[in-house]
Amino acid sequence: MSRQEIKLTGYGGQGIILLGYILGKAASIYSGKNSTMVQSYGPESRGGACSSQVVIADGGIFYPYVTNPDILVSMSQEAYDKFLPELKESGILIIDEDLVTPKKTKKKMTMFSIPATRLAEKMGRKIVANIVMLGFFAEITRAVSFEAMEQAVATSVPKGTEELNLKALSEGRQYAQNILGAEKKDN
Amino acid sequence: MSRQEIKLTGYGGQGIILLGYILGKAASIYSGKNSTMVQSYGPESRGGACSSQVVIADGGIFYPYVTNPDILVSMSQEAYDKFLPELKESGILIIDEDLVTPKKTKKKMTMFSIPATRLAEKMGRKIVANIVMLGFFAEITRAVSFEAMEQAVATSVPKGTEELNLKALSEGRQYAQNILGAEKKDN
Amino acid sequence: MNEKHPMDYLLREDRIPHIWCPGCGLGSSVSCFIMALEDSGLDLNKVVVVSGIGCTGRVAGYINLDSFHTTHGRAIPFATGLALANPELKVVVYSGDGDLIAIGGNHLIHAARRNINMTVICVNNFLYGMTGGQVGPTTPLYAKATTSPYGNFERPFNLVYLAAASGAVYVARWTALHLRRLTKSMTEALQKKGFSFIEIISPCPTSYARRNRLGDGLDQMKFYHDNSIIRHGADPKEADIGFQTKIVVGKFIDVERPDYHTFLTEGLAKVVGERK
Amino acid sequence: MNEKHPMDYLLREDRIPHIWCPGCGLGSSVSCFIMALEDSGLDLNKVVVVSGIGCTGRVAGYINLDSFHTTHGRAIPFATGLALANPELKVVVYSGDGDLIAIGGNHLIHAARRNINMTVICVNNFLYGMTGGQVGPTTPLYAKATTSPYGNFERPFNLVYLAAASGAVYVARWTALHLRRLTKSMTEALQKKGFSFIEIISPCPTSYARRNRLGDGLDQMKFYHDNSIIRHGADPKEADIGFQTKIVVGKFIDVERPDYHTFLTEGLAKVVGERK
Amino acid sequence: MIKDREILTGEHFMNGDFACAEGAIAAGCRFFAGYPITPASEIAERISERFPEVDGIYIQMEDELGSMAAILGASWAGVKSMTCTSGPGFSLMQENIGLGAMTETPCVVVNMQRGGPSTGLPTVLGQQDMMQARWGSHGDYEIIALSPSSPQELFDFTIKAFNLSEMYRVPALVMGDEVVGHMSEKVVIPPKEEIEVYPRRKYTGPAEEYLPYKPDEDLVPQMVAAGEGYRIHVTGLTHDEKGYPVVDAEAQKKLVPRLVNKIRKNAEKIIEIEETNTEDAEVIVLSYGISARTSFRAIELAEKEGIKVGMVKLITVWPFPEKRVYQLASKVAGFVVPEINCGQIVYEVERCVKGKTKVTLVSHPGGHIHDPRDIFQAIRNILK
Amino acid sequence: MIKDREILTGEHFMNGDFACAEGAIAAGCRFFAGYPITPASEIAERISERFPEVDGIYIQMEDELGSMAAILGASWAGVKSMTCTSGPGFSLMQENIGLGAMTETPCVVVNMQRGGPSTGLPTVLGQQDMMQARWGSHGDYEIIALSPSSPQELFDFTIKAFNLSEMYRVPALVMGDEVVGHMSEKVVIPPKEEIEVYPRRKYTGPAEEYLPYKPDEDLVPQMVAAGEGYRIHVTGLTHDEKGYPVVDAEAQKKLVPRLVNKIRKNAEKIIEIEETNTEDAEVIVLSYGISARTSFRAIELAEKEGIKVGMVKLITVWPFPEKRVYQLASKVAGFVVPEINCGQIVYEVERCVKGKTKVTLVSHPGGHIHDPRDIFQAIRNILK
Amino acid sequence: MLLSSLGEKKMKYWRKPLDADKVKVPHGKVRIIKDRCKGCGFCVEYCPRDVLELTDEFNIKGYHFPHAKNEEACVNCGLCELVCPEFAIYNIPAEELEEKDDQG
Amino acid sequence: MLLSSLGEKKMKYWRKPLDADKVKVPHGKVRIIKDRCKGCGFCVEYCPRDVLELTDEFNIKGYHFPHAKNEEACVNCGLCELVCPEFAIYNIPAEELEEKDDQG
Ligand SMILES: Cc1ncc(C[n+]2csc(CCOP(=O)(O)OP(=O)(O)O)c2C)c(N)n1
Ligand SMILES: Cc1ncc(C[n+]2csc(CCOP(=O)(O)OP(=O)(O)O)c2C)c(N)n1
Ligand code: SF4
Ligand code: SF4
Ligand code: SF4
Ligand code: SF4
Ligand code: SF4
Ligand code: SF4
Ligand SMILES: [Mg+2]
Ligand SMILES: [Mg+2]
Repeated sequence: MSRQEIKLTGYGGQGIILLGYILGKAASIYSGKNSTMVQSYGPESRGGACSSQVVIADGGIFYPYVTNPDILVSMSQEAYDKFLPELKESGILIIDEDLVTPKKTKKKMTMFSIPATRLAEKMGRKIVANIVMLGFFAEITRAVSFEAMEQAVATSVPKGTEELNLKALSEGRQYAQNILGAEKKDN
Repeated sequence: MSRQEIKLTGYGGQGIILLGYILGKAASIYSGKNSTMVQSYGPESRGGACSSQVVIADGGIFYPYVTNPDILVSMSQEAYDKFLPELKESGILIIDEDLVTPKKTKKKMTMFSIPATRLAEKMGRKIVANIVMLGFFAEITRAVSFEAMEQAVATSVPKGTEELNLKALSEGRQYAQNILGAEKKDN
Repeated sequence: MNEKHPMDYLLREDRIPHIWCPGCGLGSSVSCFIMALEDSGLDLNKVVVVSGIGCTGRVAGYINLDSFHTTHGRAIPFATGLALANPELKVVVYSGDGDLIAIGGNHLIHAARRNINMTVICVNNFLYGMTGGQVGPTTPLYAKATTSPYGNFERPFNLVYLAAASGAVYVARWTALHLRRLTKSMTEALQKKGFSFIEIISPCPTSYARRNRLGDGLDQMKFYHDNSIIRHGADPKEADIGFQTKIVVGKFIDVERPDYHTFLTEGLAKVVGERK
Repeated sequence: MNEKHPMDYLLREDRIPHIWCPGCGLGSSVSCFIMALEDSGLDLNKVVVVSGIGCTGRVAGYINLDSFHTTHGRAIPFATGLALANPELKVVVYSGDGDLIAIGGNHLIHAARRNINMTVICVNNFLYGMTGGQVGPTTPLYAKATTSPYGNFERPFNLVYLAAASGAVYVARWTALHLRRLTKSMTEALQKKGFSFIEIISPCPTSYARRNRLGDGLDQMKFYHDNSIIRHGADPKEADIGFQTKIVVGKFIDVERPDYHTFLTEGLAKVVGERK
Repeated sequence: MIKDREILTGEHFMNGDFACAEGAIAAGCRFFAGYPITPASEIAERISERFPEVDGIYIQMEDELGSMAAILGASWAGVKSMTCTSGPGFSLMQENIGLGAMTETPCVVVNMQRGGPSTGLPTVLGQQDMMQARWGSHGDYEIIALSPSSPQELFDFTIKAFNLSEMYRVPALVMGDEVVGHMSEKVVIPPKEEIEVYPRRKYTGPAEEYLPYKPDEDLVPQMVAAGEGYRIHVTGLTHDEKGYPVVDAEAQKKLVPRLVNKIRKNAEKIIEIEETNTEDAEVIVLSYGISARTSFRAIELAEKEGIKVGMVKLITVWPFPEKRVYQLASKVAGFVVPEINCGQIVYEVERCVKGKTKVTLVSHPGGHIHDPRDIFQAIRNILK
Repeated sequence: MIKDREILTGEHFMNGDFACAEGAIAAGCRFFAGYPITPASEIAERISERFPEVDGIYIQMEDELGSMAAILGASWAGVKSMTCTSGPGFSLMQENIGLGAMTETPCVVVNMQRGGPSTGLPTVLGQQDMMQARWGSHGDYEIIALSPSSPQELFDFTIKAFNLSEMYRVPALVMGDEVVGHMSEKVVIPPKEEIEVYPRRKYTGPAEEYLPYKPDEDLVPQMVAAGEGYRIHVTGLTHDEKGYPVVDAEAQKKLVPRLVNKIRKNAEKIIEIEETNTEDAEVIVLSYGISARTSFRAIELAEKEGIKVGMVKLITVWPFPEKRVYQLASKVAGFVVPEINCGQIVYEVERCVKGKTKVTLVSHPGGHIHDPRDIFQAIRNILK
Repeated sequence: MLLSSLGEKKMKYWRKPLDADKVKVPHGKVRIIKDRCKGCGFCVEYCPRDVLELTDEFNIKGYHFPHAKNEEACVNCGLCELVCPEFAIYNIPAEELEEKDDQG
Repeated sequence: MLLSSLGEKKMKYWRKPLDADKVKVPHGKVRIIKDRCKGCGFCVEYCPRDVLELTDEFNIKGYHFPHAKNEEACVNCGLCELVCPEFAIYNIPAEELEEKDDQG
C-alpha cells in the first residue's frame, strides 16, 4: 500500500499529538518512508476533542489530511462517536476500552481494544497511556517496525522519561501480543 | 474678476491661518460669494513657514489651491523669499516692513508695506499683528467690504477679545488710509 | 447531563462543561463570582462581563449576563466604552494576567488612574495559559515556561502594587481557594463605585504546574492556600510574589475617590450648565 | 549663521534653528543633556538617542549621536531592541509625556520592570505639544487644553511614582531651569546600569500656557522653578503635581538591581553553559 | 442638553474637521473616544467642546487601540459612537476594526489621511490608506468607506456613514484627507427635520426568540444593547446565531461569508457615485476625495481643447462600483485615475475594466494635491 | 555559542514552526522579540530554547507593538532580527512594519495565519491575511512576502526571507498558516556551507561621504549600525539622503516612489514561482501555501479525466508575478485560484489577466483546507 | 433565550459558615452531576466532613468522579459546591431533598 | 558626514558654579548668534550679573534678540549658554576671546 492513512483521536491532554508525531517520525526518519503528521485541536488546552492525522507513503504526500483513515485510534467516546463514520470500510479500529463504549455499526472493520489508560495508571503514570496505546498500535498494525517506534519514542519524549516511556511502549506491545496470542489460541 | 486668489504667508504663531479664515468667512458668509481657505504649515507649532490660501469666486471653486496669487501678503522674510516668485505679474504685494526686506525684482507689481507687528506691539498685544495686517489688507485691496471683515473678525476671534481685535483691524485700515492719502497727495 | 446545578441559572449551561482543564482554578473563581453577584444585590440585568482573550477570557462566555469577549488586551477600554456610555451598567472585566498586564497593561493603569467605574478581576496563573504556557510579566523569577525553558530571568510585576500605584480605589488579592473571602471581596468590589481590582492566584496545572513539576491542580491549590498570609491593609508594595514563596493576600486598598463619570459630569455641569 | 556655538559639535547644526517655539523649555533641557554627555565620560560613539513622536521626540533629530526617531509610543521597545542586541550601547530615550506615558505607557512600565539598561528622559509639558495641545495623562486637574476646553477632570499620573512602582532603579524629577541639578541627574543616569528615569517639567508656552493664561515661556519657567521644592529621597508617591501648585523635585530613587541583560546572560550561563 | 445646540442649522464658514464633528452630532453620535493626531485632532477638539452641550461623552483615551475598543463598547451600550484618526492611528485601530466587523458593531471611524508611510508627512495630505481601509485588518471582512471632497461633504458623509453603519452593522469609514479636513468653506447645516438619520436596527420580536446573530433577509441581524435584559454574548471568535463561540470550519462557513456578503450582495444599494458627462465621454476620470476637485479643473482644461471627458466621483469607495466601471469601460478610450498615492484604487479600476480599455494612473506620492495639468496630460495621452 | 548547535545539519521530523526557527538561526538571526499566539508560539518556543545555544537574544515583549519595534531596534544595532505572530498580532504590528519600510530596516516577520476576522478560529487555519500583508500599514510602500507550503519550505523560505530582507532593506514576510506550522514532516537541514546567507548591505565607502539614504543603482541604500561612529539619524518622517526629516512634497517625491520602486523595479529578480506543466495546459491552477498541496491533489484528479492542468505555485506572493500571469492568460482557458479566504489573491489574478481568460476563485473561508474535489470541479467548469 | 424573566433564585444556604462542624447545623445531601466532573479532587480534599471520595469508574470524558462515601456526615456547608470548578457537585438541605424526592 | 573623527572638544568652563559672583572668577565675554535667537528672554532674566538685555531690532525670524548692555560684568558663569534653548548665546573666557580675535 503506497499511502496509509491513520487517524489518532482522543481529548486534549492525552498526548494524542505526540502520539502522531512519534508515529510519523518512526516512519519518516527511522523507516525511510515519507510521512506527514497534521494535528488538530480546539481552543481547549485540555478536555476538548483532539486528533492527529498521519499519512505514511512511499512517494510524495501532497494532501496531508486524512479523510478516510485505514486505521482509527480512539481514546475518548466523543472522538469515537465523531470519527468512526470516517473509518474506511474494512479498516482497523483501536480503542481504549475504558474510555470508549463501542456502538453497533454496520462497518466491516476489525476492532482491537486495550485498557491503555488503566494500564498506565497501574504503572503509576496515567500520562503514558498514549505510549501504551502506541505499543499496542505498533504490534497490531505493523505500520512501522517496533524498533523504529522505539527509536522514535526515545528521541521524542522529555529527557529523563525515556525509560518510563519505553516501558509503556512494551507494555502496550505485550498486551497486544497476549491478545493476538489468545486469538490464535481461540482459532 | 470671477476668481481672486490670495496667499497669506508668514511663520507659525503669527496667526496666518486665522487671517485666511477671517478673510474667507468675510467673503463667504458676509459677502455672498464663494470662498475656500486652505492652510498649510510645517511640523512646527511656531516659527516655521506657514501660509493660508484663499480663493474668492462668484461661481464654484473646484481647485482650492493658489498657485499664482493675485495678492500676496508676507509677514516673514522666509515666506517672502519663498512665495514672491509665485505672485502674478502685476499683482499686489503686502509686507510687514519690519519683518521683510524687499529685494530687487523684475515683477511689475504694486507693493504696500505696514509695520503691522510694531503697531501691534504698540497696542500692547503683538498677537494682533495679523489683524492689523487684515485691516490694512482690506483697505488696500477691497477684496471684501470692511463691514464684512468686521463681522468676520467679531465672530472668529476668542470671546472677550473682540474689541481689541476690532481696534487692531481699524488700526490697520487707518494706516492704509494714511498711506493712500499720502500717495494721493504725492500724485 | 440534564441534571441542573443551582448555579446554572447564572451560567450559559448549554455551554457547560467548559473548556478549562481538570484542576484549573478558574471554575472555582467563577463560583465565587456567581455567589458575589447574588450577594451584591445588584440588578443583574445591568451587570456586564467583559473579557479579553485567554483561558480566563472565556469567563464572559459562560456567565449568563450580558457579556463581551473582546480582543486580547482590550477588555478594559471596551468596558470603558460600555461604562461611560451607560453609567447605569456595572461593568466587570474578568480576564487573565497576560491579557490585563502584558498586552493590556496600558489600559489597566489608565483606567485605574481615571477611576472608571468598573471591577477588574484578574486571574493570575503566572503565565499565558491559553496559548500553552509562555512566560509573562507575572511569571515568578526562575520559574519555567515554554518560552523560558531555562527559567525566567525577568522580575515579575506585583499586580496589586501596580493597580494601587495607578489609582485603583479598591485592591485585593486572594487565592482561588479563599472561597468566602474572595466572594466577599468580589461583593464589595461590585458594590463599590470606581475602579476596583481583585487579583486571584489560581492553579494552572496544565501550563504552569507541569513544567515546574508542581503536581496537579490540587497540589497547587493546597500550596497557594497553605502559603498565603492574610494581611489586610498591608502596603501592596510589600506584596511581591516569588517562585513558590509565601503569598500575601488580603484587602490592601479601599478608599473613596469620585469615579470618572461622576467627577466629569459634575465638573462639566458647573462649567457648561446642568445636563439633563 | 556661520558662527559656531560650542555645543554645535554635538548638534546636527545644519538643522539648527530647531522647530521649537520661543520660550519652550526643550532646548534648555538639550543643553543640559549635552553637558551631561560630556560629563558622563562615555564613549559618545556608543551613545544612542531614541525618540518617539512629539515636540520632545524631535530631540533625536538634533543631537549628533546615532539617533532614531521612531513611532509614537514605541521609542522604548525600539530602544530595548538596540540595548539588548548590542549591550555595549548606552541607549537614551528622550521623549514626551504623551509619547511615553499615554500611548507608550505599557512599554515604560515593562521596561522598568525588566530593568532594561536605558535612560529615559521624559519632558513633561503637561500635554501633547506637537499636535496642538490636547489633554493627556499628565495634564493637571482642571487645566485647560484643546480637548478639555472646560478644564481637565481626569486625575493625572504622577510619573515618578509610576516609574518607581514599575521598578526603575534611578528616578529623578527637575524643572528645565534646574540646569546644574538636571545635568547632574542626567550624568548619573547615563552612568547607571539599568533603567533610569528622569522627568523634566518644562514650559510649553504655545500649547499649555496660552490656553491657561500662564503667560509666556519665561513666566512658566519662573513659576515652575520658584514653586519647586527639592526633596531628595522623598517618597515618589507623595510627589503629585496639581495645577499651578508646588512641585516636588529631586532624586527620589537610586538603588542597585542587576539590569536585564546582565541578569539574563548570567542566569543562562549557569544553566546552559558559558556563552562566548 | 442645551436647547438649540444640537443641530446648528445655518450657514457656517467651517473647516472639514469641524463639519465632520457637526455631522456626527447631527447623526446622533453621543460617544467619542479618540487620540490626538494631525490632521484629525480638530474633530476631537470640536467634539470635546460640543458634546457637553448635547449630553455626549467625550473621552480621550491613552491610545488608538483603546479608542477603537471604547467605541465598540459604547455602541453595545446602545449609543452611536465614533473615533477619528490619521494613518498611524488607523494602523493601530485595525485589530479592533476587525472585532467591529466580526461582532457587527455599528460605529464610525474617520481617517483624515496624511502622507505616509510611517510618520511620513504629518501635516500634509495623502490618499494612501485607501487599500488599507479595505484590507487593513487580518481575516476576511468587508467594510464601507466614503470619500468626501469638501467640508460640506464631510458633514453630509459623516451622517451617511452613521446611517450605513447602522443599516449594515459594520464599522463605516470616512476617508478624508488633510486638505479637506483643514480647508474652510461654506457648510450648510439643514434643519433637524431635514436630516435623515437611520436608527439602530433594534430587535423587535419576542424576547424569548431572540438570536443575536440570526440575520434578516438582507443578511444583517437585529441588535439589542447591554443592560436590556437579553443577556447576550458577543465574541470575536467564530460564533453561531446565538453568538456562542463555535470554533470549526462549519461555523466559519456560515458566518464569514455572510459578513462579506451582507456588503457584497447589498453593494448596489450601498454604492453611491456621482457621474458627470459620462454618457458621451471619450475619456473618463475616476477620482475621489480632494483629487476629484483637481480632476474637475483638469477636465475644464481638456474640454477647452475639445476633449469630451466624463467624471466618476466616488462617494463610496468601498464597496467599489465594479459593475458600473465595467459598463463604462467598453464605451471609452480610457480611464484616468488621479490618486495621491503610488497607485491604489487604480488596481480596482484595472481589475474591473477587464482589459476593455486603457487605464492610466496619475500618481502623486503626497504632500500636495495634483497639478491639474498632469491629469490633463494623462487625458490627452489616452487619446494619442 | 555551543559547538555544533548552530546549524543542526541532518534529517529531522519536525513541525513547520520549529523548521522556521531553525531557518532563522541558519540565516544568522540572533535577535527575536515576540508575543505568544497560536499557531506561531512554537516558533518562539523553539527560539527561546535554541538561542542561548547560539548567543542570540530572545525576549518576550509585552505585546506585538513592542515586539515589532524591538526587532527594528535590534536590526539597527546590526543584528538580524525576527518576530512571529498570527492575524491579531499581525494587525498590531502594521504601524511599525510601516516604520520598517520607511526606514528600510531589514527584518523578518512571520505570520502563521489562522482563521479570521478578529479572534476567529484561533487554532485552525486561514489564508486571509494575504492582502493585509501588502496593504496593512498606512501610506505607500511595498513589501516582500513568501508563502511556504511545508515544514521544509518554512525552513528554506525563512532563510530566503532574511536574504531578501537584507538585499532590499525591507521587512520580509513569511506568510505561513496553521497547517503548515503545525504539520510535521521530514526537514533536511543542509551543512552550513551549503546554506546561502546574504549578509547585511554594509556601507563600504569613505566614512566622511556616507549618506545613509543615498541609494545604490538598484535603489537600495547601504547601511551601517548604531555604535559604529557614523552618527546616523533615522526617522519615520519623510527624509532626505542624509536621513534628515524634510516634510514637503518634494522630499516625498524623491523618497516614497523609490521605496516602492526598489521592489517594483527589481520585481523580476525577486519574484519566484514554481511552474508545473504550464506549457501545454488548458487550465492553470494558481495557488500558494497549503492550498498548493491540495491543488496538486486536485490536478491529479483532473489529469485522470484527461484534462491538462498546469500549476503556478507562488513562492513570492508579493511582489506578484503579474507579467507571467498575463503571458499565461492568453494561452489557457482559465485560471483556477483556490484560497482559504473569501477571495484575495484572485483579485490580483483578475487584474493581471486583463480579461484575457476566465478566472475562478475556489473559496474556503477557513478552518479546514479545501476538499480537492471542489478545486477539481472548478477546473472542469472552466472547460464547460 | 436567556432572559431575566427566567427569575433568579436566591440561594441563601451558600452563605453557611465553612467551619460548619463547630455549630449546630442542618443535615445535608450532596448531589453530583457525574459527567461534568473532571476528577480534580477539590471537593474530596476540602469537604470538612470527609463525605466524599473519588470512584474507580470513568465518566464519559474519562475522569474518575466523586461519590458520597459517608453521606450522613454532610453538614450542608456548601464548600464542595463552591470549590468545584465544574459546577458538577452541589448540596441541598436534607429536607429539601426529601421534598424534591417526594415530587419526583 | 558627522563622524566621531570631528573630535569632541571638552568644554570644562561649563562647569563653573552658577553662584559665580560669590567667588573670585575670571572675566568673560558673551557671544550671541543673533539669527538663532527667538527672543525668549531666558538669558536676560537669569544672567546673575545682569549683563544682557533684548534689543529693539528684529532678527531674520522677527524676534528681538539680546545684546550685552553691560559686557564687563560678565563672570563667564555659563548660565546663559546653558539656559538658552536655541544654542544662540555662549560665553568664553575673556582671554580666549582675545586669542580668537588675534587669529581672526
Ligand atoms: C493580539 C493578540 N496577541 C496574542 C494573542 C494570543 N493569545 C491568546 S490568549 C493569550 C494569553 C492569555 O494569557 P492570560 O491573559 O494570562 O490568560 P490565561 O490563558 O492565562 O488565563 C494570548 C497571548 C491574541 N489572541 N491576540
Ligand atoms: C500612532 C500615533 N498617534 C498619534 C500621533 C500624533 N501625535 C504626534 S506627537 C503626539 C503627542 C506628543 O505629545 P508628547 O509626547 O507629550 O510630546 P510633546 O509634543 O508634548 O513634547 C501625537 C499624539 C502619532 N504620530 N502617531
Ligand atoms: S491551561 Fe491552565 S489556566 Fe488554562 S484552563 Fe488549563 S489549567 Fe486553566
Ligand atoms: S508646542 Fe510647546 S512643547 Fe512644542 S515646541 Fe512649542 S512650546 Fe515647545
Ligand atoms: S456540603 Fe459538601 S463539603 Fe460540605 S459537608 Fe456536605 S459534602 Fe462536605
Ligand atoms: S470538585 Fe467537581 S470536578 Fe473536582 S472532583 Fe469534585 S465534582 Fe469533580
Ligand atoms: S556667562 Fe552669561 S549668564 Fe553668566 S554672567 Fe556672563 S552673560 Fe551673564
Ligand atoms: S536665551 Fe537664547 S533664545 Fe532666549 S533670548 Fe537669550 S539668546 Fe535669545
Ligand atoms: Mg494567565
Ligand atoms: Mg508633552
